Amino acid sequence: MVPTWHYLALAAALFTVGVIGVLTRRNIIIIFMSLELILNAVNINLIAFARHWGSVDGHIFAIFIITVAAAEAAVGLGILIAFFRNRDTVNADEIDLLKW
Amino acid sequence: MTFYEVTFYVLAVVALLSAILVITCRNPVHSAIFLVLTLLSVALIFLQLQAEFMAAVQIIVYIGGIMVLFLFVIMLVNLDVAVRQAPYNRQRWIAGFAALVLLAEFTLFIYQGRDWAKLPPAAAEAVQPNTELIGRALFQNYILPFEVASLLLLVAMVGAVLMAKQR
Amino acid sequence: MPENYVPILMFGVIAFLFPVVTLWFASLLRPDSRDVGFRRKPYECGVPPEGDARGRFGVRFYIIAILFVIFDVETIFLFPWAVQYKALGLFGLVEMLVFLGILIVGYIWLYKKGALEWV
Amino acid sequence: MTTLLEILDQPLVLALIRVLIVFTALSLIVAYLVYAERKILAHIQVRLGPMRVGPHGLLQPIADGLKLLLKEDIIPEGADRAVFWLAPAITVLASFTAFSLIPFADNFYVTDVNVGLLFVIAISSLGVLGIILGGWASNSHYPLLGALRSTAQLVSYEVALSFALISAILLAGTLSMNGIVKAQLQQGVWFAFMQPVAFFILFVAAIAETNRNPFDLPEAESELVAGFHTEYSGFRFSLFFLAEYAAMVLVSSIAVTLFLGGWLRPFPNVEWLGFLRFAPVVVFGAAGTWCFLRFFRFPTGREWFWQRLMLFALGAGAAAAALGLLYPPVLVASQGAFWFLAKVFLFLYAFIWFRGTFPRYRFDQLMRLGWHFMIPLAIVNVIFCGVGLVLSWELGWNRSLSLLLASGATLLVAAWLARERS
Repeated sequence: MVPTWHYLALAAALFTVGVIGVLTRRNIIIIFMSLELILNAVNINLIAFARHWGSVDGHIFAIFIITVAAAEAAVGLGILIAFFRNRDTVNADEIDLLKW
Repeated sequence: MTFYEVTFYVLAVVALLSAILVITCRNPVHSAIFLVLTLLSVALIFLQLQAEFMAAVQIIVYIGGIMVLFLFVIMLVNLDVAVRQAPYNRQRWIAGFAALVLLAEFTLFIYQGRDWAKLPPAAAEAVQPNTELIGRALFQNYILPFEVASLLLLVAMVGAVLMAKQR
Repeated sequence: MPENYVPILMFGVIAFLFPVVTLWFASLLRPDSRDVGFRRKPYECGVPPEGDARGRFGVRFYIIAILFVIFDVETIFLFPWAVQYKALGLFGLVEMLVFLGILIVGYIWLYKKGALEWV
Repeated sequence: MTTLLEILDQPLVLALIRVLIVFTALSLIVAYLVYAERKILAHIQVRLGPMRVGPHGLLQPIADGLKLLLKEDIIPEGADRAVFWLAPAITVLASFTAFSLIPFADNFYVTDVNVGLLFVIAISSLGVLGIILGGWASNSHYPLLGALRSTAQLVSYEVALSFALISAILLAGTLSMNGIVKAQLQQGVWFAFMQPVAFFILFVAAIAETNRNPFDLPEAESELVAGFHTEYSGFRFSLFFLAEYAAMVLVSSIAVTLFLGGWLRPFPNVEWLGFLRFAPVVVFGAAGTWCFLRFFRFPTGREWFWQRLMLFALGAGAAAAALGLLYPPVLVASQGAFWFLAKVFLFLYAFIWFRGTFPRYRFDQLMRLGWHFMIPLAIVNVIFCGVGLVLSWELGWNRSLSLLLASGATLLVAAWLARERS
């Protein structure tokens, strides 16, 4: 049986990769994908803990996280579409106006 | 090592490598394909952790739903311009350093928790039969979050449609 | 329990190898692709293709995809409910009526807003 | 020393053998489904269809497969080669792998898991990716637009499909595919009779999911050339083609398992209908007799020699199968698979029949039908089904009666929705 901390290590590594993606990429779509990576890392942790303690509460949390991820992707990409229609770019560092 | 342990390490390597490719590919479509690979291996890791319902949900919602949304958006916005531009922003070195600090912190935490982690994990069969247990917990102990989730979805639906619709 | 899933994985690997192996096998038999005339140009009803193929498309496709994701998540909640329905009984029905009621409110809003109309 | 029998008795080896059997049988069924479609369409239109290769064109699928293998491989300029290659592979993977969870008989399935139905949905939902990526990788206008339209159609009807499946799970109380069949055996009724509206929704959604007439918009030749696989040719095209027909078999299998009792014979609990178990003997016997009759009326002559020989061999094979089936253990063992395949073929015949008779929908009508009629109807059906079940538990009503009342109420809603549309 794989010890629980191996799962935690994998989740930590995935989380870090996601953070690097969010902080360094310019394309908002890739930034969103990195966010999904981060959420997945959290899910791995939750499921690993659920097995560790032998209860399904972690699974319930993971379901809610997936729900939130779906809502986030829908709204976030909706904003992206609206932004792209107005400014014709998908680069995060060109979004520097609060109002136009 | 048994077969299931080997599966975990193989899947972990695949997940990490494709995650790195997600954030390094220039073409968003390739990133999306590698993200699908990551999500798929995470789903198999769930399966290996006896979370069969979660594995199915991961594939249905993430790969069958959210990734389709991503690919749609990639096709809606013209990406040929994006491919030719510089993929990383100006603060990439600071950001990379910060991320490494984060990783060091994680390492420290896991190292400090090593005694706790030696506790034997509960028998994996404790979360079986998975769907029935999830149903019982979700609809008896977690009623309020469940109903709030429906509100969240309603708000997301309204918000997303308002954002995307032509004014 | 996970051993029940190994055959699915096997099937998946075989199903994935099938196109790989047949395409490789076919590459031994078939003639090479020759770049003659318009053969390798994208199809455009006989005229030379114009402009960039990966242009923009209507936002309606995107709205359909959003709605699909939202409804997909809703069905995910329905599966454990349906499996556990006998144990939950009337209580489960009331819970799901509230849940689906909120969803139906959203649906009616979409209907009134015209987001479900294609044209 | 391990003998061959011991090797064969390992669970994984056993599973591998079953996987190979199912895969091979499925490929054959898919190949001959194409042939059957051409033949049946031809007869609907008072033509003969393929007649040249083998008696009545029986070897046509093999000839077609060889032809496609030998075709020149064309990848359009500017295509993304890796993705162009990956897309058909994903589609094939998605539509074939789900068969590992379908119970073909009481004791013949590749595997059976607790969340079987969810996994079937999950695996088959991967197919959408193949369509989008294939359309995008071609770097051409028509495939991209075709892919987007195809995806929009698939995801719209997938919602209605999931809600229809949930009504069946409400009745069965389990997600395991074999468990659902056993629930129908235990309750003594196919779920199609308890949930007719859900069955109807599933049927319509299945036609839309597999891009069949009257919903074959993605590949409507008059509008979008050939849809997302316009740029695909040769064997790559045939992979998409195979996957599409395998998906047809898959949705039929899901519908049969959930609503038509899977491998159960009609009226499985009625003792005096036990003679129905001889149906496979009758079918094979009839097939053998027909082959022999054709054999004697076939034109004689040197050029017909091989065709006559093949017909004779077919007749002999069918007759031998009929005789073999008279042996009781074989008869018992073949029951499940026979009834399952019979029901699946009935479904597939309906698909082909629809293609021969219905005109095509327009795209906006299709989306409108999905979002304005099918999805609300499916949601209402789930609610009423739940209400009916609660009525039978809490008030002690007759289960079938309350479920039929629920279906009646759903039909009223359907009538109201239909009135709104026009």
